[in-house]
Amino acid sequence: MKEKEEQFSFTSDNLRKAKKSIEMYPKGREGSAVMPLLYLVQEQCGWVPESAMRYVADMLHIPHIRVYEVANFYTMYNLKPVGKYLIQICRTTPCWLCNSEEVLNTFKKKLGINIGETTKDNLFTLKEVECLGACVNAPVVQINNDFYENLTPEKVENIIAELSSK
Amino acid sequence: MWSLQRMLRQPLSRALALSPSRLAPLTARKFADQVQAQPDNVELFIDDKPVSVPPGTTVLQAAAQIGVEIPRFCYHERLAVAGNCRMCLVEVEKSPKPIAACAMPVMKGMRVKTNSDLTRKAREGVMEFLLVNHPLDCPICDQGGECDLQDQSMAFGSDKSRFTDIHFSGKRAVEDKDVGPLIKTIMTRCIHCTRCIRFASEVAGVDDFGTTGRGTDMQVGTYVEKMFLSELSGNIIDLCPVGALTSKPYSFAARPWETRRIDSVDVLDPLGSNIVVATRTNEVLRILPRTNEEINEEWLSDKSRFACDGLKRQRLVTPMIADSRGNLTPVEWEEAIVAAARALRDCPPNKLLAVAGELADAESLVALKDLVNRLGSENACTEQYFPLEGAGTDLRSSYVLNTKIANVEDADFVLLIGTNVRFEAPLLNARIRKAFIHKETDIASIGPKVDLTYEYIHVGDSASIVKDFATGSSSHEALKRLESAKRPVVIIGADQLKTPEGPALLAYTQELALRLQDKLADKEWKVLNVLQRTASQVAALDIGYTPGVGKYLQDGPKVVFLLGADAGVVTREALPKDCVVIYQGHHGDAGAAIADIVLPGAAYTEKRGTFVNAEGRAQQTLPAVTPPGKAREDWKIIREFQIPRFCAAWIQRLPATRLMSSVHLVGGRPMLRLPVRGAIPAFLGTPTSILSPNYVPDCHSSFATR
Amino acid sequence: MLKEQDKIFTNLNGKETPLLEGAKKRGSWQKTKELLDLGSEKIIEEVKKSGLRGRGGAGFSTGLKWSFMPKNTSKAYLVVNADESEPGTCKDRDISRYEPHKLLEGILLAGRAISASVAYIYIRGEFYNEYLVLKKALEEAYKENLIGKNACKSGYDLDVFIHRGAGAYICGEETAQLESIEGKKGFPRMKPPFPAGVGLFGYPTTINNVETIAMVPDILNRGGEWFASLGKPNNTGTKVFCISGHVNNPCNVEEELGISLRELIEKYAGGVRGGWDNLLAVIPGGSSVPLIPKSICDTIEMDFDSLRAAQSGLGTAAVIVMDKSTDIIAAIERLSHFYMHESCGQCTPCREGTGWMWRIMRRMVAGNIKPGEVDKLLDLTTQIEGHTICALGDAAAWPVQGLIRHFRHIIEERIVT
Amino acid sequence: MLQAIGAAARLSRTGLSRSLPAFSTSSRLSAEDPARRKEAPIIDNETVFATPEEAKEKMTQAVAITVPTKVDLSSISGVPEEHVKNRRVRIYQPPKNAMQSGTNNIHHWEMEFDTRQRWENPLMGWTSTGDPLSNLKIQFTSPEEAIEHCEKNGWIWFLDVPKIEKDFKPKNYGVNFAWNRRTRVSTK
Repeated sequence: MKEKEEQFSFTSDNLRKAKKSIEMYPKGREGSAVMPLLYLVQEQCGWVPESAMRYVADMLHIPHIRVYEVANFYTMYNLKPVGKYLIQICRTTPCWLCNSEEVLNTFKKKLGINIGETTKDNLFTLKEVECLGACVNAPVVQINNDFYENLTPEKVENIIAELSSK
Repeated sequence: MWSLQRMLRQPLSRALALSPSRLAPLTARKFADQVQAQPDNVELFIDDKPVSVPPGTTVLQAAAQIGVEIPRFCYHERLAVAGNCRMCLVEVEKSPKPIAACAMPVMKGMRVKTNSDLTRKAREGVMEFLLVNHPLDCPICDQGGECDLQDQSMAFGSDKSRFTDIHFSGKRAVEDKDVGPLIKTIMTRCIHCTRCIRFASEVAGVDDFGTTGRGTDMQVGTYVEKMFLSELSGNIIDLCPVGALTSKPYSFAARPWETRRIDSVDVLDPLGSNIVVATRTNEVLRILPRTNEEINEEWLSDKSRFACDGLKRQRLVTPMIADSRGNLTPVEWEEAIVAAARALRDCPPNKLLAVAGELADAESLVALKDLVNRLGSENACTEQYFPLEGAGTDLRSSYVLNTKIANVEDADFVLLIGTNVRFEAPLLNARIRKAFIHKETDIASIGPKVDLTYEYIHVGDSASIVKDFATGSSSHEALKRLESAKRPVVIIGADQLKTPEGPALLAYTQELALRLQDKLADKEWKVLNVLQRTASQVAALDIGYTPGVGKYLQDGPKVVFLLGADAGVVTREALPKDCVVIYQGHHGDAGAAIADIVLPGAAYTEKRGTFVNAEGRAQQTLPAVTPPGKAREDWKIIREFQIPRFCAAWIQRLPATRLMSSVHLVGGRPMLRLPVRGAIPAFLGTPTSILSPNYVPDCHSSFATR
Repeated sequence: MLKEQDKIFTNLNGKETPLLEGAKKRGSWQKTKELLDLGSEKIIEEVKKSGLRGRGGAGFSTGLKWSFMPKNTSKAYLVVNADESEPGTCKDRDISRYEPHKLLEGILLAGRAISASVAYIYIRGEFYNEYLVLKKALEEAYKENLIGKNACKSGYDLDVFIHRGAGAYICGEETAQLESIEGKKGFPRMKPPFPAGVGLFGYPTTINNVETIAMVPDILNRGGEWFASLGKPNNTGTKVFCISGHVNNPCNVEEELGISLRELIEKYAGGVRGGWDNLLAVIPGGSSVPLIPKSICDTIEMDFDSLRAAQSGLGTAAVIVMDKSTDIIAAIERLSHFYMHESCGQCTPCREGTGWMWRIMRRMVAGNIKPGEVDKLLDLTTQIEGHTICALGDAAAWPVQGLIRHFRHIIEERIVT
Repeated sequence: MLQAIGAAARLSRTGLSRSLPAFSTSSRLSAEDPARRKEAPIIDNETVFATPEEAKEKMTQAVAITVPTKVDLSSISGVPEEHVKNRRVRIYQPPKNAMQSGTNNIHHWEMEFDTRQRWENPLMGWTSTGDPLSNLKIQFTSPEEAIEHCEKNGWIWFLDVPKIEKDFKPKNYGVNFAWNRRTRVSTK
């Protein structure tokens, strides 16, 4: 990780994507592309290292702090390395009404980690998040980009088993 | 005498000018094409008082016009409106919610109530929320006593706390940030008004501050751990309405109510920013800016703000004479004065040289020049060089900032030649930046490419470009812009003129400026500006000092009188071996190191001194503290020489015992009491015209009146 | 009861393909050129006639909003708010992933109405798969020249970009969304200036909810009168309701405004778990509105004005049902935590107030408060409500106010002395 | 008497503008008698102790106006001559504390004498001075009052008035978001 932190740069593929993202915004407002670019960073590294923020800032000609602000403000940018599977469990009322706590406890028990922790094999990171916006399918868990809906403790066990074996 | 009167006539008499019309060039003016048609004013009612303001004015500004002060934290009149503290909420009739007065534009017939129950409740609510997570550490907070949060919670807050959660979950604690050696952060106290962030990005132009996290966890800070690298950084201490950002050097030094505040003028850059010197127990504790719209607005550069700790260290506190081995040895005043006077008297007039340093005040400059002239010499010069070719220093307009600092804001194109304004005059740079941001002014620079905090056209680094510009042979875009500008400004840095091509550079710059000037529709507008580097230079040139020492050093002077000349321009190597160097100044710097006789002078916080800033504005420092040890006000020291000189016979007749007996113990210290006290006896004549009542009325007081 | 032919979102259950081929079958992109040719004023006129009110929560008249856009502007933007994060709400997600072409067509028409040259769809970051569907649909539309230069051969140019959010509820607030698109923290702006004056990148901007925009093609196709004939006066048309919580069959369903809450729950969501009598309370419009107890639920009709009269609101029409087993204080405490977490931190009352409220709520759940603190909490909510830059302060205050209004006895019973 | 007060108030309202030259001396104003500018009405005991009716009656009768003359107190004030002739008084408005935004304490004018040397008391470390006047600050509501006071006492005075009022420019929240390469520097 340390090495990566010191010299971040986009892969040529991502660089192309980044250029495309920048084109989404009017000329002179390239700074607007900071969010898509941070997503690209996260895609590439799995998280957003500090050097990448500097890189993005320099690429967009905006002060470093502005990128830092954005990365800090939005919850979806991981400022610390996370496991291969980032499990985000919705904790807000609609899911909670549908037993999200039990789902959370199952994850905790099965993975042997607490909220905010990563398993030793660097596979799973557990995170509690606010409403994921799939309330009619509560309880919901987002693992990386995918939603797992209408969960029950049994389903959770299956998911973990499936992901671990991948 | 004649020379003195001539010297005085120009700048100082102007400074003393009584007619306001003569003051006009010094003030910010309104230019013909800037006067906009006055749009119809909007009338509204604030607390039932009618007020009529231009459309677009905010409620808060309208209220200020009729003296209704609306509390605020985030709002600052020199920064962008943020509207995030919500302290300025006021009730507006027919509006269900209170509105933020700082951002709300006025509307016709609006009825604002700044003292209604709703308004008061809103303020109380905001105050309560601000205090919820604000630590109760006022007793150990440096802001205590001058804290907006304290003041406003007294005035607008509730009388009791309802925050019982302190017993359960406590208050928020935030890690302090390290933003450098000048600013101390105690971020737990932060109320997130974002003034520092806005200052950094708007005024300082160093976008280093920002907020991280969000909601309750929001923190103000820099990019990870980064120094706030701005030459204006200290201003965020002033701006911070609470004790989150305080001065590191001043931390735990004093309470504001203990300090004595003296209004004075800064001398560490050529702008002469207005300052307030806060002292206690004869010690300068801190320096704060004092509002002067025409110079520093309400900012102060870091050098001026934080240099005051140097006033306590490495000071010359006693007169010294080099002993037989060349070591400076402390002596009494009269010994030093007599030694210096003898050296001066015995020196052939053409071998006498007086050199004025960077921090010399006009009074001592006049006194010194007068002294030198009386001794028959014309060799009075300044350390800082300025080309004498062409117009030289005969015309004042050839060595000052003719546009005036405040008027730079109105320029539409600024050309900088060989000057790093950000370094040489930070607040002038802030003005240029202000114009750049708010008025679409464009800037071009000839000289090294440096970060000036704003974008500019970098024309090049060669002096020949100036020539091309002057002759119009350049096809550079900047020249076209300059020529089409309605109010162009050309600023040349005086430091550049030291170089061999200096005279040519100045001449071409003057030519360029003249060419631009001729084309202007607005004849009042001044194009040419010379940015001097030091606080004393303009006054010295006004008084008739010759800029630069080079010529005189070649003559092999026998006696050199250094008036605070510390820049290392005069070195021992450059002087004949038997040359006597008299150094008068307040710090044991380069000048003192080479001296045979050292006369301890007063620093700018210790004397009343007139300084003429780069734009030719005369201002006075006021004594805040007493010079340390035996140090004295500078002009008084120099005056002492004139008495022995004119009464050489008399002083020789004076027995040594008599001289010694004139030393009295007053206030626990030996003081030199010269035979003359009160009015100077007629037989001595008026020593200098600077002693005329108009000029420095306390001149009749004796050298040591303690 | 909404007739099948009056439904706008016929693929809300996702049974058919969301892509162009299916969408065309469902009626999208059929008469777009003709509609575009109506011109800005006629479109706005028609939308005004329909009485369409914004579906994002505030319920402001859409036609009126569009008419605020300056006519002679060099550039104007349309921003489509798909940053659906209101707890209980998940309608925009389904529209984005099952009916993306309805949305895109709506964007084109709305863009024409306000003479926008560029439209941004701001989709919340968590909806990655929805983003992919939308992106695919957009690519299809570009390919068929339905969007882009000379869209649908009407001579009107509109570029559509999708901007992904990154996990901030506040970016659902319109001005915060603009800030977010500009690449900054989602700090809401004060109004005035309204986005129609100074909006995205400083240009006039209209921000509309996904559902609002997606309804526009059908309104124009079938006529404003048709839409106005549905629902109740001043609360016209259909609405996608999201029914979640303690119901047997949580679902998204499109219904007429003004349908009774009971009918909505029993007919579409399979009724309250354990029967209607097991109902404790309902949050009728997403987490931001005050809850209503069963007594009100019995008779309430689901439309903007009726719910407002019941001191609640339609909001996003996200019905969160809670049965008698619910710890109602804990339910609201979760919401308080949500608002504390999602407060942007810009202005004082919200930054400090939401945290404080949650701390009191947390103690309230455990009964660890003093009797007077209920009133204190109520007073705090009024100190936040209406004092903030954006509506998040209000949204944080209302659930707590609703709780105290209707369930004060439960709070007081729980106090441990 | 009320008229007199009214007239005095009017006089003070026409006050010197803040844009006076930075330096001034008393000599200019000596031509016009400052006492004429404003003289505190002399209230005799009769007036003070009069009942309202009597006062009213007296008012109606009082038609004579006393012409104020220049007053010079220096000869009787007991201040040593060297402190009258040699001292210079600075008349100024106290500056706003840069650390605070409040302005309540600075809406008046002050006069102070030039600071004479102070020294640190070798015993206690306190700051000592041999000059009682240098610790004297007198507050006035207007610069004229201060000038008059100085003239009365024969002190040489000067007005120190930097330009402190900012040119009025409406603040605009909207510019924070305007499309402009420069104005959008705000971090709001």
